[in-house]
Amino acid sequence: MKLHEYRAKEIFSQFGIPVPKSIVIDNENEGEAIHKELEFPVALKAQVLVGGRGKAGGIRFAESMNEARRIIPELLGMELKGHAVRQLLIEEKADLIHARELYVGFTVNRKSRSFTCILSSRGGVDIEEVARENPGAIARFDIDPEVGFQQYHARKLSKQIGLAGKKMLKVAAITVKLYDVFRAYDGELAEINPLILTDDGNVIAVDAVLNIDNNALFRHPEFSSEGKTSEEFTDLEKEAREAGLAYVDLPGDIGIIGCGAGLVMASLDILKQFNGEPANFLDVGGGANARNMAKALSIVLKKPDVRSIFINIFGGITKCDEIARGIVDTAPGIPISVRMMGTNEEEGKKILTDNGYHVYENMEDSAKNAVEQAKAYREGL
Amino acid sequence: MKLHEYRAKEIFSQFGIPVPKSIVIDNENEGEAIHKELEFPVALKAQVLVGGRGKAGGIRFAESMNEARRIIPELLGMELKGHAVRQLLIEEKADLIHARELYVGFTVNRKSRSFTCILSSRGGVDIEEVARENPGAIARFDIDPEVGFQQYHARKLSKQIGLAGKKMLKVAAITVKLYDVFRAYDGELAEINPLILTDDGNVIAVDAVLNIDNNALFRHPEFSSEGKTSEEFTDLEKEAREAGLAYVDLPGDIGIIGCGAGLVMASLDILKQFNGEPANFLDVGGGANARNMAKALSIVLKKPDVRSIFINIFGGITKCDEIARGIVDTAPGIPISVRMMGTNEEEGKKILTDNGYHVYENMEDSAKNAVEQAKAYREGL
Amino acid sequence: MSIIIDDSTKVVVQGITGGQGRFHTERLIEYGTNVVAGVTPGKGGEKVGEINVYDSFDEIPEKPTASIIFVPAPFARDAALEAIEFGLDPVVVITEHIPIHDSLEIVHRASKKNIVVIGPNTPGIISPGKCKMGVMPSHVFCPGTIGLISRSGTLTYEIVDDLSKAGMGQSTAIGLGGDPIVGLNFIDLLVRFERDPDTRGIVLIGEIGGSAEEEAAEFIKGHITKPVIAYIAGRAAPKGKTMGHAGAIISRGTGSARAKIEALSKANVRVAATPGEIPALLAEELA
Amino acid sequence: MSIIIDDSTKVVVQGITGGQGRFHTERLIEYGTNVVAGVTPGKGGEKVGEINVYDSFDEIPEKPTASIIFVPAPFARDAALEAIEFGLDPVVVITEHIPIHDSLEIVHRASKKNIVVIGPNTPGIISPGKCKMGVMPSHVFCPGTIGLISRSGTLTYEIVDDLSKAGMGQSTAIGLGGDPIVGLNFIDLLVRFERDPDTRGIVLIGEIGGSAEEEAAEFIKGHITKPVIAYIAGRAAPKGKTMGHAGAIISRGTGSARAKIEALSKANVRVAATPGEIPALLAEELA
Repeated sequence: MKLHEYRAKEIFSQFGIPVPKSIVIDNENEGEAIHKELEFPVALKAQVLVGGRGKAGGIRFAESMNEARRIIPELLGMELKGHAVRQLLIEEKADLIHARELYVGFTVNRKSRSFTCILSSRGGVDIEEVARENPGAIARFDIDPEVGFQQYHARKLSKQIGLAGKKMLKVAAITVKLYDVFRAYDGELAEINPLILTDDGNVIAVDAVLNIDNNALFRHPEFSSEGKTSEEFTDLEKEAREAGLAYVDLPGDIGIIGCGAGLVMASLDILKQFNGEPANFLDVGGGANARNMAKALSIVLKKPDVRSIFINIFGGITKCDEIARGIVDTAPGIPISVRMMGTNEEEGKKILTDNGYHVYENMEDSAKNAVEQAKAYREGL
Repeated sequence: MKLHEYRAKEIFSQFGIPVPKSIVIDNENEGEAIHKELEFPVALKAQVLVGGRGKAGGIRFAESMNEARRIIPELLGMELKGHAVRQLLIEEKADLIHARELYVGFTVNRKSRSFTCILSSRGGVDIEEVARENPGAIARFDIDPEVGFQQYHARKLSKQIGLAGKKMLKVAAITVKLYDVFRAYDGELAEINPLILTDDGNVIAVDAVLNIDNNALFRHPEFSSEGKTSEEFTDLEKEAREAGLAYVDLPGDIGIIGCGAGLVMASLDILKQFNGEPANFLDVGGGANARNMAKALSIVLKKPDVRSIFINIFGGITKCDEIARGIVDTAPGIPISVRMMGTNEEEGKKILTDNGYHVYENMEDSAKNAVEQAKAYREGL
Repeated sequence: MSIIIDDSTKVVVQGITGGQGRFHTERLIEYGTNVVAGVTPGKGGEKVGEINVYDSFDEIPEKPTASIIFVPAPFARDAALEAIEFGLDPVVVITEHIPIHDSLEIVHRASKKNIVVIGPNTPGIISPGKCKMGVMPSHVFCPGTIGLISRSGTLTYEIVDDLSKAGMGQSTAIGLGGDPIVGLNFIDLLVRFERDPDTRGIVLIGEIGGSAEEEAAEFIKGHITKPVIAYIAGRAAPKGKTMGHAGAIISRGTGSARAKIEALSKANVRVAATPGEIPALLAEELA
Repeated sequence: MSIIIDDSTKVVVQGITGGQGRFHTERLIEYGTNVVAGVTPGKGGEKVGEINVYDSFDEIPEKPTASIIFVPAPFARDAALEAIEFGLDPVVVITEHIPIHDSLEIVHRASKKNIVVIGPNTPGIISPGKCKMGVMPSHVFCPGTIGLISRSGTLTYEIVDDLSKAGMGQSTAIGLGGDPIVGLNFIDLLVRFERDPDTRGIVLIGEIGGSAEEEAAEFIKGHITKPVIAYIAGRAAPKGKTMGHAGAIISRGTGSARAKIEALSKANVRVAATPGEIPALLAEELA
């Protein structure tokens, strides 16, 4: 789960990483606290979990209270890439003229099967962009879990991006602290971008990213309630997560349900091959029963523009008759194209054919049929 | 530094180790809170940093408020092995009839150069006694720092002391938590003795020991002010620690000052060989100057029954003239027997002889002289 | 022959007393896997079917050589580390939802001790007719000469079913696991299948996320002489979304199906457009 | 010959820009130690006397082989781990007051990489006439055939002074360090002195605390043929009190001088009653 900037900064600060002085507000009136708490100029930052927030207008600056009063209502309640802005982080604006912007981050490296530390002398921009256009500005290090991430590793990286003397030490120290956050919070990603380094050697984390491994939330009960309902997900995605289903919203009009992530991905691919557009990815998981299947169908059906549904079941642990019962119980009301094989195949087929459904044995045929049905349905409208 | 039981228990509790419900009081009036906070019977425990507190009468029990009212003033202000009781920990008394008493501890193992976990089925008594008399009741494990101390290690130990099923799991889980405390607090020793294990599988830490490495106090600033003045030291020891001198109070009448721990220990030994009784151990350290030496003398002189002082200096980094100046500046007023060799030996000797002191080159002779002087001084009284 | 497991493998089931553990232990025994014991801490002395349950490995009379883990995610790290310290090899971690920091520790400890970890979040491994350490439906597999390496579960069964029906049995089939960090990668297994005299052809089933397929492609060029047919799931997947498997996500510019297919094609690996195409392509290559 | 260090040893001084580092670097150079560089993070580019200061090892043009550490206690762990990772051998840790959890980590990492750590809290090591990596007053030492192993600093100088005056120079003299956890024990060095053809006799200077002397005694019985003379400081020390050295404490029933002296005597090691007796006892044994 992604944490909001202000919460990530709270945590960073607890670990000794300097962050700007700030307040968090969720209504206009609270904005009056700027007076007491902060010095102008201030940055007003929409707390939404989307990338490119700055470019999308989610970050504004105010030189005075009057200006802040004008900006706050504009930001609160605005929509940023589909997400309503409900909270603002208001913080003292860092002086960027006498400072450099760096990047510090930790991530899980799938290839080296280790944690990787990345430092860059080009902060404030997308690190992938820097990696493409100016790879020399980036220093990377794969952490040996036996040795851990030590100050001397951090110093080496800090030096590699061109720092020296006390600045080198300061950035190294902050980097180790960020590693501590990353490890303590089961981070998938911990990032400061930009890390401001002033001419007189002070550092401030102007932005803060902390993505916590959802699977580790049992160790972080303070976040566990949010893990499933984080605003990074759409409403349907949240509903599916709460029901224990793996679901991803997609822009098409053909619903897809299958068992097993690989099989569902393959189902999407085949559908696309036949020029169908998937409305979603939905994996009911291994061993789903009639109730799970009914729930899956009900979620897929909540999208008003779904024209047909492609169901692709290869029964291993999953029993075909359970799936069939789930379909029949739901009675979707739009065309369903079912492909079903494996455990209790015969019973499943019988239940479906008895209720007027056709069952395919081959997934290509079933996908093709779903595409045609959706087309017919669209044209029939 | 040793923590008081109640502070160790606070920490244990934060790490999820169950401790009895309790209050801490430092005067009689506060004892009235027992009513509101606790259920009888309660244990009233003097908070002093000495061993064998129970046998010395520092732990009492009360069945009622009246009984508690009688006991509290008896305990508060009493002396336990030379330490005034200033605080009481009052806690609900664990039911020992339906329970077993175990021992769980972690320590630094000099021989294996690792942390060692010790579990024993015989809690509530001195673990060294158990080790001598019933070694079979003890399970030990040296921790490989690369693997860490895992639940499965703890389970194995827990099983070795005769536990099974849920009790085995419960004690293992508490053991791992105690390891977490030990690591987080730079423990020299972390100990629960006894750990109560009830018939229905609950555990409670009835006593708690946590000794923190003084050298690690920079990582634990919450204790750093106490590190030098902990009540485990005598007043003179505290004063010496604050001055950066290694000092130990001893019961004899001949003060000893030297540079280097090994040399001072050897000085004590030689003094004893000549039937002298050291009043202290004092190492001024390498590179001591006149001021350090004067401070060292002033501490040694604070003991009224010191009859002579044996000063043993082998000048490496330490300069003999600085030492001599420190002696002359102090003008101790009791017999001083100085042995001095090494760096700036000639200058040092000159300063001392000019001021009427005799200087030895051989430490045996000097020690012998100190013993004779003390004897003469005693007899002259 | 087969790789990693065969009929001499003696299996202990960790987490045998849970629902999944019980169910699949029965399936393993049915299949003929030599399950010598179960382990569930605190339940030593119980029985699951005919299998004795112990608190820990050192109490087992007939020493196991390998472990399959069904322990719930919060305790799986401890279970796997215990198996690794005891020297069991392979350690097959079926459990899903293990924290990634835990998986890294498991994988690291295993590599230090030169032990094979399969998974986490894997359907397991099967050497048909010899030994099964997994949760796959046994009936779709049959003994043969095809080595199969997959990041997926159900999709693998689908493909194996097709292969078996087309008369192409399997020497060994392995699910790497659907998590971002798993014990084995394609290359580890390509090497073994290349060496295995009884494996004639290899099927590689990849999916979006990471770059294991690209690395495999690079490796195949110089080192693999046996025919390899690949399939990559997730061409239609959007960026930045986890597609069921925690590891199936296109992020930070890497992991797209297109890049994987290109890399494999460049290495002269034929990539099937649909799972159904695989048997025919493989038959051509083996002909 | 000598052990551990000799005239081919190239030394880097970690923490060279501090007061202690500066002072002793000058002394080392005076003695003839080949100091190739200094390291103080953040002070790269400075100079201490003629010696260039660098931020880290990999910037040093003439590769050092060994390190001596004067870094303050809170940063010493990092410095030592860096030296160990860089492969320097030996790593001599002069610093006092290093937390014991840190020392354990240093010692453990070094043993994994088979690197000699001397200290922490050691006066260092000297092979007279060849190389000095320590803070001992050089003038008391002279080249010869006595190997000396000690847990103490000043007491060692005292004893070495007596030995030198009695015409018994030293092959190598080593302070193990006064902390409870140090990199080397007596046995590690007894083995080396036994093997060193130029060492004829060994002096072992122990003190209260721990059981290193008892272990040494046990080892000497079966493995050491050269004469060993011992001295144990702290006969007059009380229980449970730290006598200057963090490691010099009789606790939990172990570490008394009496037990050590008994163990050594049983192993036919002559134990001097006073430091001053050592030269005569040694001369007798060597005669």
